[in-house]
Formats: sequence, C-alpha cells, structure tokens
Amino acid sequence: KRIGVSMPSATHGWMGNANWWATRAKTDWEARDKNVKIELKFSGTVNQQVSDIEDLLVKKVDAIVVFPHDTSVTSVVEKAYEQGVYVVVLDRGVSKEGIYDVYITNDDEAYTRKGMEWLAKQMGFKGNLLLITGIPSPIDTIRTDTIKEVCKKYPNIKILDVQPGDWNKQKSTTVMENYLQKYKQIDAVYTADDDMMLGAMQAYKESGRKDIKFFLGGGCLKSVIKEIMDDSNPLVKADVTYSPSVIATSISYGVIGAKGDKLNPYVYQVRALPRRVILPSELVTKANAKDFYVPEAPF
Amino acid sequence: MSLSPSLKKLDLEKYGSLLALGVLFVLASIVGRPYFLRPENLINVMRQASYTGIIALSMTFVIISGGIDLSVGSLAAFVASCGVLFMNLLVKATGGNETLAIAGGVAVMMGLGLCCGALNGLLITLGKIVPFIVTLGTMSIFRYLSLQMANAGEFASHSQRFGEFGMAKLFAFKAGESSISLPVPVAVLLALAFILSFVLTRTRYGRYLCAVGSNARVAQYSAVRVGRVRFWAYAINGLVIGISAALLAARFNTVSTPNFGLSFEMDAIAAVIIGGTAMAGGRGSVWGTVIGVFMLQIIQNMLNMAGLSPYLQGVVKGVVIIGSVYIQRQKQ
Amino acid sequence: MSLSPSLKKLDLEKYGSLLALGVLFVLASIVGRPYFLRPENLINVMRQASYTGIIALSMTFVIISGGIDLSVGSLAAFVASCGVLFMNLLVKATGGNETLAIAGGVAVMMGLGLCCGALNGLLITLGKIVPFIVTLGTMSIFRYLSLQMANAGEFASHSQRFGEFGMAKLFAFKAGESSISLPVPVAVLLALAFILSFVLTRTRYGRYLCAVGSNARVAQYSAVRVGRVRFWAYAINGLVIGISAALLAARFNTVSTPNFGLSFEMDAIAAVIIGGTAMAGGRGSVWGTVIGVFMLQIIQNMLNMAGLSPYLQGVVKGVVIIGSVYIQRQKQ
Amino acid sequence: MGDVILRAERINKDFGGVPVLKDVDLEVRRGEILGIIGENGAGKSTLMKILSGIYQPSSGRVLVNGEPARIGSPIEARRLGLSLVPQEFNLIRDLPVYDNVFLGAELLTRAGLLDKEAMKARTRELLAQLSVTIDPEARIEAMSAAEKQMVEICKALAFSARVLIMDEPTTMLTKVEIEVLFGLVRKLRAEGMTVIYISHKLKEVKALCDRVVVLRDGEIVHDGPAEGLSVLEMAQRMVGRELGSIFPPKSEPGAEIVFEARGVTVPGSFEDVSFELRKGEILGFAGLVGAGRTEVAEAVLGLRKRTAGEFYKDGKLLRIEEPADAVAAGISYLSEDRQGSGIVTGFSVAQNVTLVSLGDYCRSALRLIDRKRERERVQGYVDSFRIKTESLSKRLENLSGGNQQKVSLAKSIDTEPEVLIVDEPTRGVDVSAKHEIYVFIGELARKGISCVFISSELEEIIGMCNRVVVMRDGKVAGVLEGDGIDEERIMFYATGAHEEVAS
Ligand SMILES: Nc1ncnc2c1ncn2[C@@H]1O[C@H](COP(=O)(O)OP(=O)(O)OP(=O)(O)O)[C@@H](O)[C@H]1O
Ligand SMILES: Nc1ncnc2c1ncn2[C@@H]1O[C@H](COP(=O)(O)OP(=O)(O)OP(=O)(O)O)[C@@H](O)[C@H]1O
Ligand SMILES: [Mg+2]
Ligand SMILES: [Mg+2]
Repeated sequence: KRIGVSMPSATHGWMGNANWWATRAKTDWEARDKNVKIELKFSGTVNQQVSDIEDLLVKKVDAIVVFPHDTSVTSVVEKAYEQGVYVVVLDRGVSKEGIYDVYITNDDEAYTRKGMEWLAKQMGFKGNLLLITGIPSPIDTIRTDTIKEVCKKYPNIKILDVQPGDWNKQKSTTVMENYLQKYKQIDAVYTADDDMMLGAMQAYKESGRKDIKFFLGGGCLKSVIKEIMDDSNPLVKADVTYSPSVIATSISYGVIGAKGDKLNPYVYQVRALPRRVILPSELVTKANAKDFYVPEAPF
Repeated sequence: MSLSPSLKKLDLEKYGSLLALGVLFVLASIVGRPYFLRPENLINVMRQASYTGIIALSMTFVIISGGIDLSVGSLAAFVASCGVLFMNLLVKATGGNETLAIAGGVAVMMGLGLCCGALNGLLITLGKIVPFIVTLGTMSIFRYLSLQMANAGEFASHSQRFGEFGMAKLFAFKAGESSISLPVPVAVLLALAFILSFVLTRTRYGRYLCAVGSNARVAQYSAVRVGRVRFWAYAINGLVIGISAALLAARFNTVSTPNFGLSFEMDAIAAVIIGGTAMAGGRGSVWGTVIGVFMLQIIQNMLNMAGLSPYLQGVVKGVVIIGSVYIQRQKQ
Repeated sequence: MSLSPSLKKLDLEKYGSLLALGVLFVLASIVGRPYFLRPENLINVMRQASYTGIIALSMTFVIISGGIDLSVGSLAAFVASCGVLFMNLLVKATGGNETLAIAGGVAVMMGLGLCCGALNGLLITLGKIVPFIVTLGTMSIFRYLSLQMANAGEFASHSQRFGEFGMAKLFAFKAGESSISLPVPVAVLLALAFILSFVLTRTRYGRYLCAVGSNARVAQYSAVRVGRVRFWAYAINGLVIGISAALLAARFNTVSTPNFGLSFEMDAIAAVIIGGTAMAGGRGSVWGTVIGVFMLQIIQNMLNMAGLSPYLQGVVKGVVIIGSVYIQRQKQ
Repeated sequence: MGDVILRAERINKDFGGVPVLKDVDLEVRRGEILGIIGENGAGKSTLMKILSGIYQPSSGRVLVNGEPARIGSPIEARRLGLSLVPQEFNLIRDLPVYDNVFLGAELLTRAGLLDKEAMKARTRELLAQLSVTIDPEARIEAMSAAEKQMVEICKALAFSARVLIMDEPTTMLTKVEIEVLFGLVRKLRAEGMTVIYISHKLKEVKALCDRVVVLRDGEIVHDGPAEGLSVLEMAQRMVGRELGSIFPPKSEPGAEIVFEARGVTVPGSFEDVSFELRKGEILGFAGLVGAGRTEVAEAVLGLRKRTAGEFYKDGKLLRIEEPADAVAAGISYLSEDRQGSGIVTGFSVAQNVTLVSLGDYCRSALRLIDRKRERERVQGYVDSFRIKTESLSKRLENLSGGNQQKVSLAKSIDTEPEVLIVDEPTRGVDVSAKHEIYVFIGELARKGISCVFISSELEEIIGMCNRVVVMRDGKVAGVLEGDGIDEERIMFYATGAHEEVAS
C-alpha cells in the first residue's frame, strides 16, 4: 500500500517539527509493515502543493494525506477522492464537505481560548497584554479574534497592541524590541507560537527590564516544555498543545484507511473511520509537562 | 508535439535551450520511470507549468526592456480578489447568470491587471524610479490591499461554472486506455506565447523593446520613445497577469489572499532567464521562456516521480537547474 | 553620530540618499512620536538592521560587478549550522574551553562561507552560467543541505558564552536615565562598511570591480582579469555572510534551519538598490548601502511605532519605499 | 547656392556653468556641403547635437526653412528632415544590421508588421552604394569599428533626409572607402540634399566642401568659401597660431629584434601572419577595411584564440592567454573602438588613464592606490596632449570625441611598454594634437620603444613608419621599407593588384 503525504515545507519551527513527525511516521510505519510505502512531499507554496498532489495521483497512491496551505487545494482533493483514493485532510481544511474520508484538526479556537484563560487568571484578570501574531491568514485571524473575545470578559485586561511576527523568531524579536520601546508597563505577552515567544523573550532579556511576568506561546517546542518541566524559567509556566504530531496521527489514519482496516470493531461506518477528528488542545503546566516532552524531536 | 511548428522559428542560438530541454526530458523519462511518460502526467506537467508560465511570457518583455517586475504574484492576488468579488456581485445582480458573471469577472481581472501594470510602468517611466524598487513597493502594496480586503481570508467564488471552466479541457480524445486533452491554461499559454513571440519578432514594438533594453540612449537618439516602450512592457505584463490570475482563481474557484500567487515572481524570472533571455535586457525569446518554464516543471516533476526524500529533492533540484543551464550555455 | 566622519567621503552624487534618509528620519520622529527618537530605540533600529545589513555590504560588491547573489540566506543557514555543530564538538573535545570553541566555530563559519561563496564564483566565472541561475540553484542546495543535516530542526549551541557574545555591547555608558551602547553587530556593520568602502574606493580591486561591472569588454581589453575580479566578489560575499551568520547564531544561541536567514536575499538586494547602486552594475557605494539598510529598518520601525494595523502597514511600507527613493532620485 | 534651409541664431550652450558654445550664428543653404572644423572640444559635436535634438541650447533658437523650430528630441529632428551620423557609434549591439539601419523608421507591411525582407533589401542596396560587403543580417557585436561606421552612415541615409549631418565619418576609413563615400555625398548634393561635414582631415574638407566654418572655443572665427582657403590656413584659423611640419623626423631603429610573430593564424580572420619588430622601430600596418590588421593586434594581446603560431619577445617564447599576460610581457595596445573596448565612459579621466597600469600606483605597504601620484601623472598627460577637460574627475562620456581618444592613448602608454601597438591612434584628433602625438611616438621610438602603428591614413603611415606591413584579406601581402614606402606601392598591395601582376 502506498500513501502520499503533502504538507507545507518548514519555514518556521512548528512546521519543522511537523515535518519531523511526518518523517518519523514514515520510518515507523515502513519498519512495522513491509507493504507500506509512504512518500513525503513538502511544498513551499500552495501551487506547488497542488502539483505535488497531482503527481502523487499519477503515481496511483492508495491514500493521500493532505496538510493544506489553504483551501485552494479543494478541487484537487476532490479529484483524488473521486478517483477512490483514501483521503485524509487536516488542519487548515478544504472548503467543501464530504470530499475526504477523514478530517483531522487541531482546535484553533480552544487552543487560544485555553491559553488565554490561563493567562488571564495568572494575571489576576488585570494588566497590560501584548500580542504577537503569525502571518496574516485565516487561522491567525481566528486566534486573534478568540483572544480579543476572551479579553472582553475581563475589562481590566488591556490589549496594548497587536502586531504580526510572521511565525518568525527574528521578526518577533524585532516586534518585541519595538513594544519595549513603546510601552513602559507590560504584564504579559502572548505570542501565537513558541518560536516567536522565544524571540520575544530574547528581546525582553536583552532590554534588562523587569516588568513582564508571563510569556505564553503555544505549540509545545521541546525547549519550552523542558523549561516548564524543570520549572527553570519564571517567565514561562505553561504552554498549550497544538501538536505538530497531528500529521503523524493523520498518516496513521491514512495507512489504516488504505489497508481497509477498521479502527475499532465497534464503530460501524461507511468508510471504516470517523470522518471528523478534532484533537483537543491541552494546557501544559509543570504537572503534566513530561507527558508532552519528546526528547528526540528536533524542536 | 504541438510546439514543433513554432519551434522552427527559433534561431540557432536557441538550439542550446532545446538541447537542454531534450536532455532533461530523457533524464526525466529514466528517473521518473514509469510515471513520467504517461500522457496524464505530461498533461499535468504542462498544466502545472502554465500559470506561472503565462506570467513568465510577459515577464520576458519586461526583462528584455531592461527591467524587472517583482509585483507579479501580489498583483495576481489583488486582481483575482477584486475579480472574484465583482463576479459574486454579478451573480447576485443578474440572478444567477453565471456566464455573464464569469465574463464580467474575467474582464475586471484583465482590466485591473492592465491598470495596475500601467501604474508600475508610470512610476518607472515618469517617476524615474528603478523598476526593482517600484515593483518591490507595489508587491507589498498589492498584497496587503488584498489581505485588508479579505481580512487575510479568502474570497470563494459563488459561481460553480467558474470552477468548472478552470478545469476545462479542449480537444479531449481517447488514446488507448487514457484520454488525451489540452487543458485550457495550457492552450492559453501556447496561444499567448504565439502572440507575444509574434509581437516580439514581427512588430515594431518588439524591435523597440530590444533596442531600449540593449541601449536606452541609442534608442532614444534613434527617435524611439523609450518611456512609452517601457511603459507598455509593464502594462502588457499587468494584462497577462490578469489572464493568469483568472485561470488560477478558476482552478481553485477561490482566492486565498495570503497565498495566491506567492513567489510567482521568482518562478517567472527564473523561467525567463533559463530560457536564455539576458538579465540585463536587450535580447530574449518568448519560446525560450516557454522552454524554461517546462524545464523547471519537468525538474520538479521528475524529482517527485523519483520519490526522493524531500530534503534531497531540494538539493538535487538546485544541482539540476545549474546543470541544465550549463548544458545550454555550452552549446550556444 | 558615529557615521559623520566617514560620510564626508561620500561624493555629491550620494547626497540624494542622505537627503532621503533625513526626510525619513524626520518623518519617523513625527509618526513614531515619542518612541522613535529614544536612544534605546535608535540602537534597536541599528541592531535590527545590522544582520542583513552586513550581508548587504558585500552584496554591494556583487551587484557592482554586474551580478546578483540569491543564495545569501541559505548560505548563512548552512554555514551557521556547520559552525555551531563544530563548536559543540570543540566544547566537548576541549572539555569546556568555550573561548576556543567559539573561536573555532566562528572560524569555521567564515571559512566555510568563503568556500561556498567561492563555489558560486567558480560556477559563474568558469562555468559561464549567469549569476541568477547559479545562485538560485545554490540557494536551494544550501538550504536543503542544512535541513537534511538537522532533519529540519535546529542546532542549539552548547556554549553559554556564545550567546552572551551575541548580546554583548561595546562602550556602554550612562546618558541620563538610559544607557547608551553600541551592540556588537552594529559595530561589526560599521567596521565592515568602513573596510569594504575603503577597498572599493582606494584599492585596485575596487577600481577593477567597477570597471568590470561597467563594461566587461573594456575591462578585458585593459588587461583586467575579469573572471578573477568577479570570482572574488562572490568569495568576499561568502566570507561576510559567514560573519553575519556567526552574529545571528550567537544572538539566538541556536540555528533553526528552516528559517535562519530566510528572505535575506531580498532585504539585502533592496538595501543595495535603495542605497543608489545600479542594478546593472558599474557603480555604487558601500555607505550608500548602509543608508539603504537603515532606511528600510526605519520605515519598518516607524510603522510599528505608529501602531498601524498590520495590513495597512504593508500598504504604507510599499508607498514609503517608493516615496523615499523618489525623493532620492530627484535630488541626484 | 540655394536659399537658407537651416539657421541657428545666437546659440549658447553650457554644461554645468562651463560655456561650450557662445553666440553661434550659422546658416546652412540648400544643396551645399558645409564643412565645420575646429580643435578638439571646440564645440562642433555639441552644435550638431543641438541641431538634431539631442541637446537643448541654453539660449538661442533654430530656424528650419525660415520658421522657428523647437527640436526637442531626435524624433522631432527626424520629422524636420535632419539626420545625423554621430561621432560615437549609436548602434544597438543586440540587433542585426538592417534593424539598426531602420531603427525608429521601420518599413512596415500593409498589415503593420515589420517588413524584414524589404528592410534587408534596402539595407543591401545602401551598403552597395557604399561599396562595402556587409551582411544585412550580421550582428553589430561581431563587427569591426570601420564596419560599424559604415552601418552608421547607412542609418543616416536610410530615410529621406533633407539635411545630412556627418560628424567625423571617415576616421576609420581608408582612402578607397572615403572616395566612395565622397562620390555618394556629391551625388546627394546634386539631388538637392544639404550636407554638414565635420572632420579633422583638412584635405578632405578642402576637397569636398563648398564652404568652411571654423569653430574655436565655442565661437565661429571664420566662415567662407572653401575655394581659396588652403589647408594650412584652415589649420591656422583653427588653432590660432602657426603650424610647423607635422611629422617628426624618423629615427633609425636598432638591429636587435624585440618582438616577433611567427606563422600566426586565427581561423576566420587571418592566416600565417609573421612579422618582426626591431628595437625603436615603428612598424606600420596598412590595408583596406577588414584586412585583418586589428585582429592581428588582438591576437597578440591574447584576445583572440589562435590555432597556430607563436610570439617571441627578446627571443623568448611568450605565453599569452589573456591581455594581462601581454601587459606583463611589456606589450600595450590602443584599441580602435574607443567606446566599445577602449575607455570606460562612466569612469573619470584619471581612472581611465590608470586602468591598465593601476598596479604601478599600488606600491605602498597597504597596496592602496596612490591618488596623489595618479593625479600628477594624469595631469602630465592632460598637459602634454592638451586634453580639454575641466578636471581630472570629469567623466569620459562628457569629453569630446578627440579628447576621449587622447585619454585612450594616454592609458595605453601609461604602462611604460616596450612594445606599443596603436590602432588608429589619431582617430578624431585635431591637427595640432595629431602633431603632438606623432612627436610623442617619435620620442618613444627614439628611447628604444618599438611600436606597431596600425592606421588607415596612409599619410600617417608614410610619415611615421620605418617599415610597413601591408595586409590584404587576412594575409600579409607585402612589406615595404625605407624609401620604398609610398602611397602607390601600399595601394598596390592593399588592393590586390600584386596578385594580378603575379598571375
Ligand atoms: N554632456 C556634457 N557634459 C559636460 N561637458 C560636455 C558634455 N558634452 C560635451 N562637453 C564639453 O563640451 C566641449 C565641446 O565638446 P564637443 O564634443 O562639442 O567637441 P568637438 O568640437 O566635437 O570636439 P572633437 O573634435 O574632439 O569631437 C568639450 O570640452 C566637452 O568636454
Ligand atoms: N568579434 C568579431 N567576430 C566575428 N568577426 C569579426 C569580429 N571582429 C571583426 N570581425 C571581422 O573580421 C574582419 C577583419 O576585421 P579587422 O577589424 O581586423 O579589420 P582591419 O584590417 O583592422 O580593418 P579596420 O580596422 O579598418 O576595420 C572584418 O571583416 C570583421 O567583420
Ligand atoms: Mg566631436
Ligand atoms: Mg582595424
């Protein structure tokens, strides 16, 4: 059985992790089952991704796992599905229902909500908050909106500013440096992922200031989880899962689907697997951090 | 192949490009065995190449004129966003007359593309600002305007037909067990290549384009209106971007503002340069660009078919690009 | 400012750049009130500018020679990865002698940078392949080599000191309530600008560089070894990239292979062109590039400080880039 | 003579405050050939550029057919029927000959497309009128300077102009071609065309022109019929002082052979060329356009790949792969194509002069350019060749053609070569400066420097050279020596008459 995987190439840490998980799933499955062959395609743009998927279809793969750049892949995914290929779509979605066998996603809303609620509580429901967001895109908009919505409940929390850090450590460092110039009293910083949080924290450290009490990112970078586990950084006490391993899970679904296996003999469905899987976002604190620590992951 | 009659038009200097394409084709047939030579795959390759390929055609004009256009991708996104919005309005206004709506949308994309390209051209010729800076600026402007319009989201078209048109094929016929056909964007690519090549080699404008790119001062002394010639290179580029944007938007039946047309500029410029057009301007060939476009896409496809590890693919891709151009240069 | 003595060296032609910088500075002081003019902010701006700024300096050489280098960002990532790996090895081998390890690591980065730059240069001069294609290829090669090495992950340095060195400041002193100091990368930027500007204007090599970029044929007839001159432009560029990579790696004390140095090429080229160097080569100035680097960073900083919405920022950024170059061109 | 077709009134022109033309009044009548002469930098080309719309006058106006005309651009000049053969080549190197000839005035088919066949045919016709064999489809890039000059003339003739301005069209041409050109010009005059002719070859001016205008420092100092104005008078009016004999006395070369070429062949250009050069000798190379003289020189420099033959210097075999090797061996070359391969137009006077010899200025510990010494040396050349420039940092593109040529010459002798190869060294240089150059080269020879003197001006060759190699069709047709050097014998070999005699 051959499974094709198409996902964005790494341009930031989280996606780097996701690429690593995909590679790991490939090695694991191919070791486990001689008949399984997994082919990975990392693409820089959505156009390239569509080409990759088309190329995989020419190669007559049995299942295809797509982590889309955006919904532009809808029509090619539909084509795959119509050709009878087992289709697993994740995270950023397609704009049409019923053109996939499994849809698996992280919960963007819960991801930010959980983090923000925790942060609000730590802040004592008051103080000045700064946001650093990702590249302007639909999921980024959902996240930002969710944060704003949560903060509306706590009138004493003031969002001082929102600027994009483009999921890039260096850019986020720059943004943070500018924030530090602009705002004399900052209590907490929320960044859209851990990569950017590290950049922002770097700027804060370099400034020598003492006012910020909390940094919160997300996505569980290894080094961040380690700090939480060891309680070694007073500024970082928690993280939220938005697991890059979702791709590995999806590949597993793809393999099972391609083989025609049933995931669970007690579930009866048309095409053997659940159609929608939403992975919960969990709050990671010192208490449960070691469950999320993957020492061999690259990030 | 459908190219062959027109390829005869290439003068001997372009022989190197053809040779490189040939070598690459043979290599791909071997490395990408057994998939590469399948008709569906070849058609895929052509279609995949065609969206940036179309832009590369008019980019050839811009580069021959001694300029560059970095804004093509953003411009495509902006134009496609406006076009789809307008189309959706029309669908509503006409109570579902999709043909009319599509026609209107495409017309807006082409018209707006022309205008935006003309804006680039004006800033460059009247404003006397170097093309690199102007189009770097408009690249940012057009992209963020589209993001602003969509709040970084996407514009889905409300016309089913538009999407079907994007996937349409011409002259489909059965050949053995698989059907052969010419996808619309490939047909457009070839038609445009034919037209633009004709303009370049057979009209006064084409002549002036080379003259201006080779030596603007001499052209001016020879009574060529240098500013006007350059202006039109950008305006034509805008128009052609509009066409490409329409095809691409139809293919996805949606325009995702952050990603639409991303890094098209690099792909297009690379195809033009691989096709033998001089970076400094003055000479070049549209059919050369077509070859460059296909070369790049074949490299990508071959590596995909060979199923290399993604990282290795990137390394090999770089090597193959350099290698093919090396072959091409040696034979010139 | 620390620039003023050297700025006197600029000839009148560069006056436009300075004027544009001045106008921009005043604009930023107003728009970014009251944060922009704070000493810490100005220092931030300088440091933020310095990593790509350093690369832009040697990119000036490449562009003056009539070439281009797209591989700078990937090259930085590759060099930094290897350097950090080697440094970690040394830390272990020397039993924790960090000074030695850092010295070794930095030496590897610079040496490897030189070699990789030389590779670009060789392919261009001996292989007779156009610079755009060669560096497009090596851009892909270097990036994916680093990704392969790290499995798309990162290399964290095992030396605490390396990180401290990245944050180090020179000549820190108190001024009122805030302390003024010169971050290491800024010092390196200025020192390198001084050296390279000196090389460009006062040495034989610099003169040859301009001659080759201006008219390679005349240079050849004048017994200039054209190939060699061009080769060194790329090699020097590689060396300088090594320096920038070391500083950037030290700052984060880690090298994240997917995004280290991402899109540096565009930033660097833009700074060079804004600084008044001709895209076609032949003339340019290193201090002009420094001005270009700061102009770009000031624009970014000003928009951030003004707190515009991100989308609007992108639009305004494009407008301001075009606008400042317009001012600059008018005054030349 | 006819009525006034073109009239310039009180034309003033200055560049950045430096006046170049001062209150120039000029009348041109229909159907005349007007000669304009003057020293290098007198303002001749500037005046012509104003008439053809390339420059705008600072003040004053131009009347065409008695009506004030605003010549704002070359496009308008063309519309008014003014056509210019510029001093520097204005050709697009990426385009073939016929496209260049018709650039801006293309012949179109009914459908509005380029009529390539018609253009090629017409180009062929024009070239035939000039008796040159150039393929209309050849690319400019691969042409010798003389051929480019011919194309440039064709370009001016291609559209029916009423006034044809020729700015030093004959600097690259040999006597034969010049005669053809003059025949053509006279024919055009007979057809009613007006010609303005600028040249430093005063004999030609005398032979061709009806009227002569002399320009000195931007002012007209003489305007009168050519008849009765002797060449010597012309020169005196130009320079404003007496001129002595133009060529210095020849010196006796030494006996030892400094440089030797043996059986050198560059396929497609020339074959089996051998010659030897003695110490302090001036060896002339004569021949018609395209005979291959320039290519021999370029082969010596390593600019052309030879398939056979060697070069020896002081009896030792030379390894020359690129010009740098030749320069290291003490050989220096002055290129005939000034703007194409001689000078960097964007560089200053000083930067150009020292481009080849820059190594000699970097002797300090840090290997920096010794700018003081550079300035001093260059100032020396500016003084001795009377290079007209406001400062040493003036860019070459802003110098007059003749002065550019002088800079180019200064550049090739600044390396202090033992073997100097000059190719059309006095191209576009005025009479007095020519004299300086001849004296200078004579001095060099006296000091023991050997010189290869390639020129299309037979007078120069005869006046300067100890021996002359005459080339024809890429072969050495004959070598003349001492009193044997005269015009007849040179032409005898150059035109191939010797072959007919032999057969
Ligand atoms: N664009 C320019 N900028 C500044 N000075 C200029 C420019 N063009 C010409 N000049 C100056 O004007 C003067 C006259 O130049 P012009 O070319 O008219 O001389 P000319 O009479 O044609 O000389 P020649 O016989 O050497 O061709 C020269 O001193 C030259 O340096
Ligand atoms: N780069 C080139 N490529 C191909 N052919 C060339 C090139 N340069 C010159 N030729 C050809 O070589 C022939 C000889 O040119 P060359 O310049 O040596 O002649 P010449 O004797 O110096 O005459 P003149 O200098 O008067 O033109 C010409 O017919 C020319 O077309
Ligand atoms: Mg002149
Ligand atoms: Mg010659």
